[in-house]
This record gives sequence, structure tokens and C-alpha cells, in this order.
Amino acid sequence: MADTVLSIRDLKKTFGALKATDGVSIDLRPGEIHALIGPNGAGKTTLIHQISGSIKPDSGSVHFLGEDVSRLGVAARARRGLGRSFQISSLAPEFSALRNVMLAVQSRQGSSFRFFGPVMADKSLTEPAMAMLERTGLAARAQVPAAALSHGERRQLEIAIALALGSKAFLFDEPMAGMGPEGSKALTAFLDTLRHEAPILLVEHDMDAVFALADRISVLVYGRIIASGTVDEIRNDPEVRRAYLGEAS
Amino acid sequence: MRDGQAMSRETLINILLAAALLALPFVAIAMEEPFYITLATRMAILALAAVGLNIALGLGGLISFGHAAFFGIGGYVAGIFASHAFNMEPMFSAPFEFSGSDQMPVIWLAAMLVSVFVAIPIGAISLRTSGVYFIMITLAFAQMIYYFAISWPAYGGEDGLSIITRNGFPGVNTANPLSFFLLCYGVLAVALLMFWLIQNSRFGAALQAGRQNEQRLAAVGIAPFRIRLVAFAISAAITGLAGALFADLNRFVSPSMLSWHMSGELIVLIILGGTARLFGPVAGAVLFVLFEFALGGITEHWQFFLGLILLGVVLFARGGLIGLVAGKARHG
Amino acid sequence: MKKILAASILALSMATSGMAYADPLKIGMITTLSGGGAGLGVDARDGFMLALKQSGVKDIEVVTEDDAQKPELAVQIADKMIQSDKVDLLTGIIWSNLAMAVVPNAVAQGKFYLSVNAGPSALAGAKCDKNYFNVAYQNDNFHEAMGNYANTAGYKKVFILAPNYPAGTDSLNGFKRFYKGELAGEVYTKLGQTDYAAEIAQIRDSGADSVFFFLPGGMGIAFMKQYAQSGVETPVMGPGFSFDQDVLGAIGDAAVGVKNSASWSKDLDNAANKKFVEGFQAEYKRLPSIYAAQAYDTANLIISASAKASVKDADAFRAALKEAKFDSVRGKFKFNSNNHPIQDIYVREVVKEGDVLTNKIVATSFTDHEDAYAKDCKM
Amino acid sequence: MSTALLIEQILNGLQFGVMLFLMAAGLTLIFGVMGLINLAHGSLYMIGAFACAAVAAATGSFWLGLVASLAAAAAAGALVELVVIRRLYDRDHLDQVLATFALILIFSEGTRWLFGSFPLYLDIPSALSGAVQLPGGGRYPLYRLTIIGVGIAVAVGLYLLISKTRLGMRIRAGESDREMIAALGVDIRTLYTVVFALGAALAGLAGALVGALQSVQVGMGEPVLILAFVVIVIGGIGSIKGALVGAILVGLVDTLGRFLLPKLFAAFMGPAQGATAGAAIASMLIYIVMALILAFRPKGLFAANA
Repeated sequence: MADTVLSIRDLKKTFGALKATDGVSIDLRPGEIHALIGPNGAGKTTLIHQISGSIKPDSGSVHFLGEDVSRLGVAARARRGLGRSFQISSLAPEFSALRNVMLAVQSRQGSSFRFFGPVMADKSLTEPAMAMLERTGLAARAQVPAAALSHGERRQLEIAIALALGSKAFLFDEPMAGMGPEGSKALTAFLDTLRHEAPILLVEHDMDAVFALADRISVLVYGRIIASGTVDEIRNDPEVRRAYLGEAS
Repeated sequence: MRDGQAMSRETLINILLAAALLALPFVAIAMEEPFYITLATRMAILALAAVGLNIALGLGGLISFGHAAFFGIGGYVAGIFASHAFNMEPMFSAPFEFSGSDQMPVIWLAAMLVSVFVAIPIGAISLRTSGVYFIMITLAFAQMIYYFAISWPAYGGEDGLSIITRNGFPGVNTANPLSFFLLCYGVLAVALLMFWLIQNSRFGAALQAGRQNEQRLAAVGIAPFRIRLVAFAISAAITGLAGALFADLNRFVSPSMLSWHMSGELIVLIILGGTARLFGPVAGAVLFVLFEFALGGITEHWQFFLGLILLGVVLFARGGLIGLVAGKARHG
Repeated sequence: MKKILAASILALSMATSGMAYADPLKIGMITTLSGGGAGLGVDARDGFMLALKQSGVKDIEVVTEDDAQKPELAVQIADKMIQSDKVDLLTGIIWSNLAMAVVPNAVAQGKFYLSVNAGPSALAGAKCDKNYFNVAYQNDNFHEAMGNYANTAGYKKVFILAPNYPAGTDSLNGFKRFYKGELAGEVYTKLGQTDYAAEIAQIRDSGADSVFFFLPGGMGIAFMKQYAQSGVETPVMGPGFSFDQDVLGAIGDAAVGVKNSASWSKDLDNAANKKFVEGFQAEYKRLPSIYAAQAYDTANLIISASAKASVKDADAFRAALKEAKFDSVRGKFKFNSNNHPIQDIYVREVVKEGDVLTNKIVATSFTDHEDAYAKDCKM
Repeated sequence: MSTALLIEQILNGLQFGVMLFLMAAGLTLIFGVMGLINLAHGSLYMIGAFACAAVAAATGSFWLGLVASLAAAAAAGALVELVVIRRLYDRDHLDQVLATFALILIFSEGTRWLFGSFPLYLDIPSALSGAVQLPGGGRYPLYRLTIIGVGIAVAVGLYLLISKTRLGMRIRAGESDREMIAALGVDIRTLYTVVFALGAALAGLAGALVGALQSVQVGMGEPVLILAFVVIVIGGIGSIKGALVGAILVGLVDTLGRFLLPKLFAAFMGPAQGATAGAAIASMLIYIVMALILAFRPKGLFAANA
């Protein structure tokens, strides 16, 4: 497993009679974008939650950088470098964009139990945070409260936060959702460069983006991976065409 | 720059409030109405208790409906220490003999330590829940302590415990109402400074982010539970300290300091002044004590009108007094 | 010289007309006028004011405030009355826990305090004070009287019951101090408890020949109603608080026949009592309770003392209070060494007069009874 | 201790629990549908008791009083909802706590203003006085048995109302998705007023039933309110089933604790000491139980949205 950053083995989760995750195994290797696609209700977000630690699976394991993190909580996994963005933007709405990123910088530096010293005057927090905003093109909006940012800007901010964490793998849950064609294009280009920093597990509905970015694709239907492979393999897989793409076309 | 203006306006109001509260006893002396000193002291102490609660409630969004527990614990520490010191009976003999104390610094430290000691298990259990459950479980713990205090005969039970002479402070004649007021005012000022520091610190950033969005805080790798537990303990310590001062003001402590009405009143002080505002508790305490005092003198049915006023504040003056005068809460 | 003579003649003439005073006197009355316990405070205030009105004195001023049954508020009001209103004397508190909060502070500031109701044991014993006078009773007295009565009534196996707080334990200890038989059970209930089904079941099961309970306020009303409804026939007795005029209406016929103890009753045959009861009914259109009676006596004691001495001369005023030369509605009344009453305590029975429930005296449990704490009081 | 006594105590616990259920059902319904914490629920209980006592005294009929208590509490509830509560739905819990705390002050002092400071008289109707023979030799008051019956009837009624009627369907929809119900064309404002009035009426009914057992006085609602909150938190807020189970649990734990703990302590510490120590623990018992349950199930036993 030396060449896998993130290794998910046989995850299972049921809600009542519903098998939301039914024996899923996925690998994420260095430098790759691994896209996870599937129709609505296939259990993609539930799976992301289990990987990030906010939902406990019934069985199965998650290894990250060779360590079994199955029993760790969200915060502990994030501290180890598992950065995520949310399907529906999840930010501290009253904080400015800058303070949202500073929180990640602060966490990366490891001390949230400092009771004195105003954060806004702390260059070791503001400067790296500002740098991340610049990278994601949000520098001009640094002082705007997250609640007042546009939809696309919030997406960018989520990514800036994940970057600021120094993540060693990214979990992005539909980062393109609700973005215009221009925004999608820019973000696609950005993610393309990002993969060299850390591999990305990408949940996305925008098939143009998926086919442009993904090194490998896994298809999730009713909680099961029905196919996994390169872009071409997936395009030509009859089962995928029947279960998923057929429905789309 | 509307925000900037609102900010400076809030600062101005804060300065005015601080000055007014400080001036009140001197006005009282000039008017030969010494009782107003007591009133001002009461305002300062209740404000201090609410500053404590404001750390949990305002910054952390932890609506504790059981902070009277810490207020009462602080009061009982003052009462019990003083009574042992007065009667020269040892409180405990192992590991060392301790006969209480009538010195405020010792009592304050003990009040804060005991409050923290109680707050940690209460917080550890309560913080597993959220929302209404948190409100109610903190209330339940406070009720446990309340009933314990009522039925525990050693320190007076329901009858409470008198402090024969007000506890001392090195270099200050605490029996003098003005000196005692200044002491309380000083403690309040230190607490406000601490609140301000915490609000702007890394810890404060994490705490406030947790209130706004718990999921986000965890996703950046900061576990909300530990942040909140520490905030809850700090909050309890300050409210406990206020309780010790309150007992010394009244020279008396009783289970009513632990009652759920008291918890409710502390919340009322904060909302009345403005939630999560630095000076919200001060504004709230000044207003509440004034209402209580003025209405109580006018009509036997004063509680009816107090209720109407509080209702009016919630419905029509969102953001409390400071919100009303200073405008919307600042972001940042 | 002439002036002094004139003044003393004036004083003399007033003394003979029963409305003498030396100096204006300002009284602060702190009592419970809101919440569940307001009935007691209202009665105490009304009784007090009735005495002032009947006496016709003009130079006694009373400021009244509601303590909402909260000790902290009572302390604040006391401070205000002492510091701002500059009262000479405080009175009016109903509850022991409020008295414990206010009285030590007030007397420490050199003010007089006269209790119209609460009589906690600490203030009768070790913490007594020369400026604290209790015109009502020491808390244990009525319970002691019932303990004594239980012996004479021939009860051998009493079930006793009180809330779990100091006044409750004092109550049962007071009862046991005089009662000689065995206990069928001893139960402490939660303060403020309103359902007594569990306790009544235990009483039924215990084989007791009688029940003694102390449950003040709404607790007593609830207990008596539920007891009557339960069909348990064991006779009940208790201190007068649960069977006085303020609560009898709410208990209803369930109370008829119950024996209870008090230092006063509406039917006590003396002129002062007659004047009080008739005056109270005329003024307030209801029968007075023991709280009203005690407050009425307190007011008359103050009037009698202020006729003899100025309150500004604390020693003289104190001596005048201690003499207790006033016409008590309780017939005879004098103070013990700890400034608590020495008085008779009666056993009363609840009866129905027309539509109205009230009490009549059926026996005297104690004559010239003193409390058990006077020996601890060093004044 | 005889079996008859134990049976009687269990019935007492059941009756106490059923009474708590009447309070808790309204509270949990209001929370479930509108997301509102209503501290003033105890005041509606008090209004029911006062209305019943006043009308029973004027007409001589407990039954008319009972009708009046339902009407008065429902009317007060509807009025409060229209004037105050409806402005609070989209506020946070903090504002709701303060506003309804203020309502307690207004209702308590207002009631005292209207009815005076002395407790009112209210007795059980003569048709329900007396006791019933129990198997095992004990006797139990008919009125308390009736309360148990009323509580069970209300529980069944609520179940039918929520699962079988149009109103119930709307309530369920309101619990899960407020926007959807508005989209369905249901007037959500009216629905909220109706639900609030229904909860208030249940509280008023409890107040009237219990008023005949206890003292009808100002402030009588507050201890019950706290217990009702304990009940719904144990049961899971928003769940009627949880309220029923929680209420019975609290009723039994409290009653049996009061009865058994002093005996237990007396065995170790002697009668007088044991009686006070046991009583002290008994008075804290339900709060201890609640803390334990929440420590292991932070959303109560039957969390509505789990």
C-alpha cells in the first residue's frame, strides 16, 4: 500500500433498510485525480462523510498515509492532512474570507489554545492565509464575510481552506456545482495543477470536467462500485452505460 | 464603511457605560443616597457573572441554562470559607489542616477552582448533546446541585449561610461600600479585558467558528469538543468568582442563588444588553437592576411590567441595548 | 424649661388618649407580595396597617416592598431601606431563609428588627441579638405543642412528615422533643412537592394511629386534599400554618375536624382580639389569619414602645420594646431573655361556621411556653 | 413492605407519569412542529387550573370547569401564539427562552392580579370520589385511576390524530419539511396556531385535573414545567412516543425513588439520618437519570429526526 495515499476497504453503512454503502473499496494514488461518479442517491456524499469521519461506517476500514484512521474523528483526520470541501458550502458565515482561511492556518500550526494575542495582528496567520486567497483568486474579497460571498466564491474559499491546511489528499464534493461555465473552466484548470500537490478524490456531476481531469473513475450505484478504471474503460463499460450513462444520454 | 462606524460607535457606548457605572457611586455620595452604591455594586457583580456566561453563550453559542450552579458554588465557597474562619473550625484535616479563610484572594481562587472542577464533568457530559438538549441538561445539573444544597444541613440548607463580616482584601477596607464597589469594578474590568483578549485570540477564533459552523471547525482539524469544554470551564470560573462577590455583597448565600430563575436571569442580562457583545452583560445588568429597583418601588405588580419590558426587548430590539444603539453586530 | 413642660404635657395628654409618641418613627416592611407565597405577606401587611390605622398615630411612617420570596432581593431592599429611606426599624419577613439573610445584617447596622412570623432557631440561640425581637414564635413552638398534645390525646404510634429543609427537620425535631410514643414512620419530602400519593400509601401501610405533618403553603393544601381523597381514616394533626385562614378555603371540607396548634385563634376571648377580628373583617372583607394577628401585635408593640421612648434613644426604645406593654390579641404576652415570646400555645380544631371554615380552640397544650434555645443566647 | 403497597406505589408512579405526559405532549408537539422552546407552557397549565377552579366555584360543576379549562388554555395559547410566539419561529433558541421567560412573569403576576393572592378551592367531582378495591388487598382512589385513563385516552387520541387525520398529516409534514407544506398550499400560519392551541389545551387539561388534587395557586406550573422538560428531553424532543415513555419513566423513578431510597438509606444510617439522606438523593434522582440517559443517548430515547 506504499503507493496509495488513501485506501478505503470494504466500507458498509446501512440506514434502516437502505444500504447506503455496500462494500466499497477505493484507492487514491499520489498525483492522481480519482473521480467518483454515480446517479443521484447513489451514496456518494455518504461515502465522503465516512472517509472524512463525520459518519461512522458499520464495517470496513480507512487507511490514510499508511495509518488506520477508521476510529478517528473528523478533526483528527483533518489534522493528518485530509482536506475536504462540502457539497453545500460550509463556512463560518460571520467570519471574513480571510479569517476562514486563518482558522485553517491556525489549526495547521497546531495551537488553538492560545488565549491572548489578537489574531488579526498575527502575521504568521494572516500572511499564509492571504497567500492562499491569492492562489484561489479571492484576494480582493479577503475582508468580505463568507455569508456575503457569491456561490462560486464560497467554493473557491473552501478550496483555499483545504490548501491552507496543507492537505495531503483532497476530498472535493461537487466543487463545480452551481458554477457558471466560465467558473467551471477556471476551476478545472486549477484542479489540474493541484493534483501535483496532493491527489484528489473528486465527486462531480459535471461530466466534461470529470473526463477532462480524471486519471481514474469509479462508478457508484446503489452503494456499490459497479466499475472502476480509466476514462476510456468507463466510457466503454456496458454496465456503466446501462446503469448510469444510458440514463444520462 | 458602515461597519467601521458601527464599531467606533459601539466602542463609544462601551466607554460611556463603563464611565457611568464608575460614576454612579460618586453621584450617590454627592446626593447622599448611599444605597445607590450597593445598587452599583450589584450591577457590577451581576455583569461579571454574565461576562462569564457570555464566553460560553455569546462566543461559543453554548446556551447554558445552568450557570446559576457556578454562581451558587462561588457563593457557597465564600460562605463556607468565611464561616469556618469565623468559628475557627477546620474544614478538613487531611492532607493538611484547613480552617477556611476570610481573605478574598484565597476565596476567589477557591471559588474559581471549585467552579472549574464542577464544570468539567458537567461540560464533558453536556457537550455530547447540542441545541435544546444542551439547554436542558445544563438545567438538570443545576437542579441537582440546587436540591443538594437545600437538603444538605451542614451549611444551612434552605435557610442559607450568613457571612458575619464581609471578607477582607489586603489593603482595602471592604466594609466601606465604596471600597467594595471599586474592588468589584476592578474585577469586572479585568474580566472584560480577558473577554476581549479571548474574543480576538486563536482560541476565540476557534470558539466562534464552532458557534457559526461546527462542521467547518472540525473539517479544518480543530475538535469542537475540547475548545468548548475549556470555554465552558473558563465561563464557569468567572461566574463562580461573581458568585463569591455576590455572597460578600449580601453577606449571605442561599440555595436561591442556585435556582433556575437565577440561570434564567443571567441569560436575560446577556440578551438584554446584546449577545456576544463585549459590554452586553454590563448594559444588561445596569438595565435589569434599574428596572427591578424602579418598578419594585412603583407597584406591587412589578414583575408583570418587567415581563412586558423583556418581551418588548426580544420582539422589537433585537441585538439588545447595544445592538439598538450601535447597530448591527460587526463581522470579522 | 417652659418648652419641656409643654412638650411633656402634650406627651402626657397623648399618652392618655393612647396615641403618644416621642419622635417620628420610620418602619421598613419587607414582605412577600408576589408569587405563590403572597397570601401570607398580604395578610401580614394588612394586619400591621390595621393596627396603625386603629391607633390613629400620625408619626409612624411605613415603607413597604415586595421581596418576591427571594433572599437576595430581600437583602437588597433592606439595604435600600436602611441607607436610602433611613428607616429606624425593619419588619415583615415571612420566611425563615429570608430572615436569616436580612436580620443579622440589619441588626449589625444598629437597626431594630421585629419578626412578624419567621423564628429560625439560630436567631433564638447562638445568633440572638439585643435589637432582634420575635413577636411571633420560635419555629419549633407549634410543633412542640403538637408533640405534647399527641401524648395527652393518647397517640402511641405517629407517622411524621415534613419537607427536607432546615425548617422541616426542625419541625420534626420539635415534635419529637415532647412526643413520648413511638414513630410509625418518619418521611422527608421534596421541598415544593405537590403529589403525596406515595407518602399517603406509606401512611396507610404503616399502621399509624395518627399523622403529624408540617407542609407549609401549597404543599399542605395538596397533602390535605389528597389525604382526604385517599380514604385513609387515620387522624391528622399539624401546626396551625396548614390550617389557617389563608389556606382553609383552598383545602375545603377535608380540613374539618383536624387538630392544629397555634398561639392565636379567632375565638380567643379578649377585648384586643375582638377589636382586631372585627376591624379586620370590616376593613378587608375576610377573616384574619395568624400572620395578620402576629403582624397586628407587632405594630401595637411598636406603637406602645414609641409612646415611651424615642427610637433615636436605642437603649430606652429597646427597654420599652422588651417590656411588651401592649394589648396583645393573644391575651398575655411577654419576652423571654432571648427576646422571643413566652406565651400559651393552643390546640385548635377546624370547624365550619356557616359556609366558612375556621378554627376554634379546644385545648391548651402549653402555658407560658419558652423555646428550647434561650439558654444558648448570650446577650 | 407488602405487595399491595408496591402495586399502589407503581400506580402512583403511573398516574404521576400520565399527568406529566399531558404537559409533555403539548411541549414536544410544539417543539417538533415549530421548533420552539416554550417556557410559558407551565403558565398555560396554571391558566387551566384557575379557569377550572373559578368556573367550578361559580357553577358548582367540576365538569363545566373542565370544559372551561380546555377553552381558556386553548384561547390563551392561541392568543399568545398570534401576538408573540409567531414572531419567534425563525429566531434562535436564545430569543425563545427569553421571550417565554418574560411570558411566565406576565402570566404569573397577571393571574395574581386577577384572582388575588390566596390559593383557590377546587375539589374532585363527587362522582369520582372514593376508592377502588385492588387485587391483592389494596385500595386506590378512583380519581387517580381516572387520570390514568384520561392520559391513556389522550395518548391514543394523539396517535390517531397524527397518523389518521388530515391535520395530523399536515403536522407530520410540518415536522419534516416546512417549505414543502407551504408548497402544498396549507396555510402554515393557521396550522401553527392550531398546534399551539392544542398543546395549550392539553396543558390546561392537566392543570385542571391536577388542580383538584393540589393547590390552585400562582406559580404552580413551574415545577411541572421543569419536569415536563426533563420528560421530553429523555424521550427525544419532538417525539410523542418518547414523551409517553419518558413521562412514565420519570413518574415511576420519582415515585419509587421517594418511597424506596429512604428505606434503603435507613438500613445503613438509621431511620432519621437515612430519611433525610434518602430524601435528598430522591429529590435529585430524576435529574441523575436524565444526565445518564443523555450521556449515552445524546438525543434522547426516541429522537424524532434520527
